[in-house]
Amino acid sequence: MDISQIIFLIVAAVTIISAALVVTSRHLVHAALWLIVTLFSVAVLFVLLEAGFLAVVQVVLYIGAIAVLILIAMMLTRKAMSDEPAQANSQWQISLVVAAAAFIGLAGLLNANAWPGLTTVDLSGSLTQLGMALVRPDEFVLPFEVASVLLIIALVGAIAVAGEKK
Amino acid sequence: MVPLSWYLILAAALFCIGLYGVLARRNAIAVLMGVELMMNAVIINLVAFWRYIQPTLINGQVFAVVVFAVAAAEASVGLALIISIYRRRNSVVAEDMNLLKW
Amino acid sequence: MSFVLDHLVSLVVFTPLVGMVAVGLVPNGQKQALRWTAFLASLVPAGLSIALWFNYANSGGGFQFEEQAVWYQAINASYHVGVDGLAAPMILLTGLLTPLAILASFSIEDRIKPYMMLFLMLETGMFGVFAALDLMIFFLFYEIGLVPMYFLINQWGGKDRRYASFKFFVYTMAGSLGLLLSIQLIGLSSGTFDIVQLMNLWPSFKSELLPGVVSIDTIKTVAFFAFCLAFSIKIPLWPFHTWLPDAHTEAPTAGSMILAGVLLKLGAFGFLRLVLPLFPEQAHLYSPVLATLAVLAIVLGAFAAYGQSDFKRLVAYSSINHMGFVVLGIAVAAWAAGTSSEAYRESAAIAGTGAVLQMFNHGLSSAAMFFLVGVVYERVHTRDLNEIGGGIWQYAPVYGGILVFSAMSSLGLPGLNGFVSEFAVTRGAWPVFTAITAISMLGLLFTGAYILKAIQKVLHGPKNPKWAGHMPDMSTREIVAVAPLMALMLLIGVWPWWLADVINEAVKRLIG
Amino acid sequence: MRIEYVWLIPLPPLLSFFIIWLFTNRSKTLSHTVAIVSMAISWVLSVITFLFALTIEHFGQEVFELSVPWLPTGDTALNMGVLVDPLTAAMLFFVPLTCLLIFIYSVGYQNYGKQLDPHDAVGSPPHNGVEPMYSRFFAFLSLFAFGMLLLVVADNLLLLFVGWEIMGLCSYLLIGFWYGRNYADPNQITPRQAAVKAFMTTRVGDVAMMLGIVYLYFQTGTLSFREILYNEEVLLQLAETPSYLAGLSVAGLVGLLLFAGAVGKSAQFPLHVWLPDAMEGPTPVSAMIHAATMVSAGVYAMVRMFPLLSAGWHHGGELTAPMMAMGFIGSFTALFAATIAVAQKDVKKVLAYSTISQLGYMIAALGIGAYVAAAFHLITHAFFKALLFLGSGSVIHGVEHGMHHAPGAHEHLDPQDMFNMGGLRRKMPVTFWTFLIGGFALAGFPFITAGFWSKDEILADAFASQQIVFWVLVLSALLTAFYTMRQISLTFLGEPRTHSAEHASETTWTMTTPLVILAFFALFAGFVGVPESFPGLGEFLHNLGNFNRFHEFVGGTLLEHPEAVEFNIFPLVASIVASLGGLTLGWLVYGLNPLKQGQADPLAAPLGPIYTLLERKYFFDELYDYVFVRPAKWISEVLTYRIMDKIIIDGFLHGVARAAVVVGNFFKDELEKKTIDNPPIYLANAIQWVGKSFRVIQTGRVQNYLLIGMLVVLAFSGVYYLMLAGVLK
Repeated sequence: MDISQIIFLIVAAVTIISAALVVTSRHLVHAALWLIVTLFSVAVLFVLLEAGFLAVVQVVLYIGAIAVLILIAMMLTRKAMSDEPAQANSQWQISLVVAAAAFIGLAGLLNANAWPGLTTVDLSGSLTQLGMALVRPDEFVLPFEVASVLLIIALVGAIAVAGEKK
Repeated sequence: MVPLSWYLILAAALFCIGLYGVLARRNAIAVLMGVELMMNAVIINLVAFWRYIQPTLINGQVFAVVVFAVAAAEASVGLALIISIYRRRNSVVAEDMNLLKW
Repeated sequence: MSFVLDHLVSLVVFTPLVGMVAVGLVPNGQKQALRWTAFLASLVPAGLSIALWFNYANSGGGFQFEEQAVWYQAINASYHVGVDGLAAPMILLTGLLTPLAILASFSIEDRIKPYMMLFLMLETGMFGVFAALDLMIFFLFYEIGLVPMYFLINQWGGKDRRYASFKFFVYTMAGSLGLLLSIQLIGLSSGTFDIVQLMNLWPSFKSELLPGVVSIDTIKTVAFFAFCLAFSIKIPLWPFHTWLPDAHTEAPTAGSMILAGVLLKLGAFGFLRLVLPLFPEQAHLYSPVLATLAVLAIVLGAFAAYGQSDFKRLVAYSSINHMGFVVLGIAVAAWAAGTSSEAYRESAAIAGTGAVLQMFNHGLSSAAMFFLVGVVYERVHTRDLNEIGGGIWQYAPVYGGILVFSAMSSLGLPGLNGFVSEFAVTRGAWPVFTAITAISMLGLLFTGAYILKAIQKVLHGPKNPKWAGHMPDMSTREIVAVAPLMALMLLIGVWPWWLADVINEAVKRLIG
Repeated sequence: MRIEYVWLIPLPPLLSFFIIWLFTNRSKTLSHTVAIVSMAISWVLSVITFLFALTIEHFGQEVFELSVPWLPTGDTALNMGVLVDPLTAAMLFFVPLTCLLIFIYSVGYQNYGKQLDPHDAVGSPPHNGVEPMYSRFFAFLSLFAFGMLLLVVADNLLLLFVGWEIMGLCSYLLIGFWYGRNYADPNQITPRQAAVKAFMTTRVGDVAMMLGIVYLYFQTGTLSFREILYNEEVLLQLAETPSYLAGLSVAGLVGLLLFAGAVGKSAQFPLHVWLPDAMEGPTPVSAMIHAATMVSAGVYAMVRMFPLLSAGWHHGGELTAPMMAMGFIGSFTALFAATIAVAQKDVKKVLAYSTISQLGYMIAALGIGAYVAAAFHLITHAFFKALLFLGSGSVIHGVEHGMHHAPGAHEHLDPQDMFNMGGLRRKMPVTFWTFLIGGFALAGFPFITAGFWSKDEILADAFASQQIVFWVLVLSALLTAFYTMRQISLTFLGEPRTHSAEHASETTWTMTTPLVILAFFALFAGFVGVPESFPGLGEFLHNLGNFNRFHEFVGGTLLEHPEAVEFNIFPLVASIVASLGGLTLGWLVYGLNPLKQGQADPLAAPLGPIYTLLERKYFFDELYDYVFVRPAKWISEVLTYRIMDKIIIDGFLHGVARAAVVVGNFFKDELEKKTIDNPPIYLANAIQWVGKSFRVIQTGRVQNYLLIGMLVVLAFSGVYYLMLAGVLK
């Protein structure tokens, strides 16, 4: 067991535990805070996978934008949930079983396969590569543009849906 | 050396936790948080596969970026919907949103 | 310009649809705009059909302006159109009549937009039938013509319009069914729907579709009878004619104009375009039957017309009478196509020319007559001759003059168009079906009787106090609507060569 | 030399028709000016043509012809054109002239120059004002003149037929000119009914004629007169080819069919019934159409077609079938109509029957082969009969004038009834003298009238060939002279029998001038036909400048120049006796003791029921009404329309429709509902039950759905995994 494995296990443990707390916390704000922890540890995983840019994006986008958005949404809707007795619905047992079963199945499958090992490559230019790939016509400019259009539509749609009707 | 399967199993675990959240939480915002967890699991998978199988090609990262974009879009629209429903029905309980039934 | 010339036929056929869309774009309430749009839209195909007529080179009588395009490759049907000496006059007639009919419908006040759109759609159907050189296309346009007319009668018709339109539609459909079946049989047997190819191929076609089950002769006979039935109903030939008086009586004025002016010609045109070239043997064999039915149509149509007290029904029966001459001419052409005697072939050429000429002439005179019935109906709101009671010439001298003129064309007065064609048909039919021709003269006699009866019961008599104030003379619009018809009646009557020569070439080619 | 403007002759009246119809119908002056000027142009052209033709020796062989293709007939074409041969030239001499005179006469007759009478209704005869439809009258007259001239110059049978029918139309329009006129007596025929009757009766002949034309056309391949009639081979072939009817040659059948047309047009028995009723039209119309031109067009056509009708006949040989028919029908009609004329009261009806009778003369003449005599009588008759009609119109006009100007109460009497006249010779001297000349010409007053010469020639020909025809014609000549004298006596002699006649006055100059001109021709036109063999006079005229060359000139039309008959004193004497005898008899009965007011016809008592029979025209109108008109109406209204179309055919259709409904209902109720509808209903119920049972899972909660979805995914994944792993085969 080398150092990277230890680090991975620690990070993985943090991720799993915090994630579990996200879905079980009685208090919703706590859940949101645990979500931030989870997201942050995922960012660490990205670093471990030598995808620094994605790690940064993870922090900025997920924690900085989405998680904050969720918190704001909670605040806006706080009143409704404040006196709720339970945070889990009536089908939580079955859900738990399903989720567990899914995990067992997946884990079994994934573990059984012989995956290739980690190769050491020079990834110093990967960020440039990523940037170029997103805008090159022979690569991903179209999905990129589609994604941007999607964002615009989502923006407009969100305003249209949530915007106060006169 | 961390084997690829570890990452994958971690992602699976994260995914299943998220799934449980989606299925079992009452609060719609919590449901959305479950979805975010599942998304993250997917991204971990993508990045892991990229790193382990084809690190010279950047495609895996590109997919991850696209998923980020989708996640952002999903979150914004989803939250907007929740706020909108809250305004009308004064509730964010997912079980209460049951107009589409027999 | 060469694009227009190269696609003249297609342009003629489809410009009414463009006009239909244009009418559809005009806002609903704009009555005048709707009317004028429809009128101007119908002038485009009219102009194109005139251009077609003048660009049609009269030599050999073969197909000109042919266009062929892939349409339904899986069954070997293609979009194939073109005109010959039979189709060119009919297209000219359709192109001329439709604007006049639309002009005549300016008095429609109710749901103008759908009315005008249906009218333009109808025009496409009629053009299409005349231009089609593919059986599937032919059938398609044949049916397209049916639907708008059904709605025109059903929606804008008179009192019994539901009965009349239903009878019209179901009766015609009954014929069309057999037509479709036969077209399929021919297409399946020969592997093509192309009329030009079939003209060469089908008469001597021998290979069996279902060897040992159905012989090719059976198929040919079945197809022949189905064709004949379909076209006989459309013409309409006695005894399939009873839908016509009902449909005419109930149809709006312009509908009657087009129905009598062009739609009836589709049946006769079908005989000339399909039955004669594709089934020469059967046509020759059954031509006496056809001639007998024709003479029954002539005589009984004239009798029945004389027996009417409804002005419009009288004119409707006159259509049966006149179309009988068309069929008689066709029967002669069919008979002579199988003989080698030069004298009889000449007779057949004359009779065939006369038949097509009669189609054109009847288109002019019946349209004018129906229009004039409509004019008086709009004013006095009755078509009953006894109720009109005569004595309106004093109120409307212009109307009287025009009515007498048109009626004389319908009567077959020499010097006007009807006589030329009736003479040609009689001349052609006499040596072939002598007795039948002699009997048909009885019909000609009673043609005079019913026409004069109509004139007498409408115009003659002391000034009728009942209609004081109701009977203004014809307006400029109405005169403009009928004047071109009158000019053509006179022109053809005085000098038919320009028209008959084109037809003659095609008929000569038809009878071989 | 060619006469290339001949085709122009018919056109001015046609142009005039269109000009009046389209432009000048509001101005009466302009309208009649246009009509008369155009007619005058035609007349001048005709006269030039005629005179020119006279200068050509053997014009018969060098006729003028011009034609253009008209209708394509397969590889050949039907040509239309004009032809001038001696016969045409002779027709051109009198047709435009009479037409022109009648045009001028019409100006006065229709009260030109008077104010429009506000009491006059449009469509009825004007009382004392100008005719409201004055322009229309001239338009119709012009069109008629066009038709007649077209017929005359036509070079083929079809064009002749065209002109023939155009005249038929004009006859219809002009008889029915006063289309609004009603009579107090509902049994009296109105102008509009008379018009229809005229058109329909002649049409019976016309359709037969059309058949004749097409038959001839089929047999010869042409309709041109020159190619058929003046072509021995064609005629011979026609005469020898058997036709569809046993025993008749083609020439015979065609001839009979064409003759049927002439029977209709020239009002021969049995199609004569329309002509007397045609007198309902204005008098100029009667004069022009029903005396001078249209009715003689029938005879003209027969004269024209004579080579065909007589194909196979040699002088003195056996008569052909058409000739026999013509001889029989012509002579019978001549006598038959003359007897009716004796008992008529209406001044115009007498003339109408006289016209029928005289046309019968001409037809009979053709029947015995007297080609030239028929043409000669055609021309002289046109002059004196037009004169008589115009004269009678003048009389009627004068009496009507008297009716309006008589002091005291208006008399309402029939101004055409001769028994209401009398003593008009002093009131209307010009009319009287001209009428007298016309009447004497009609009666065949010896030597000085045209009628004598033409009638004498027919009688001479008849005597030479067919004795029966001769005696019938002599008898009718006697009757003719008798009723002519009766008419003159009743109208002009004695004392006025009514106030109207008392106050009658002479008509205007536009009416009297044509009378005088026509009277001139009624007297002197006969001299052109005095036979050379006639003692004294014949030779005298010949020496004077070859005036009497009619026989030679018109006879030149034929291929074989017809022989002039030898002079025979017997028919001459018979003719003179019949004429003078008839006149004297008439004088004795009517002239010597003029009738007093209210006195009945002196013939009525001695003849008794025969007089009634004659007066009622042998009840032909009633007979035709019962035999043809009513059955035709019944067949049309009841048999064809109600029974056949409405009951049988439509009944069948409705039966089919009902049967379809019944069958449809059977399928619906019996088959479909029980066997086809029901199982699906059970199935539907089952599905409904299942649906009801399962609908509880439709909670509307998205998480439930997701859960189910996940369960299914898991289940399938498991199954697939096991399959992949090979556990499940």
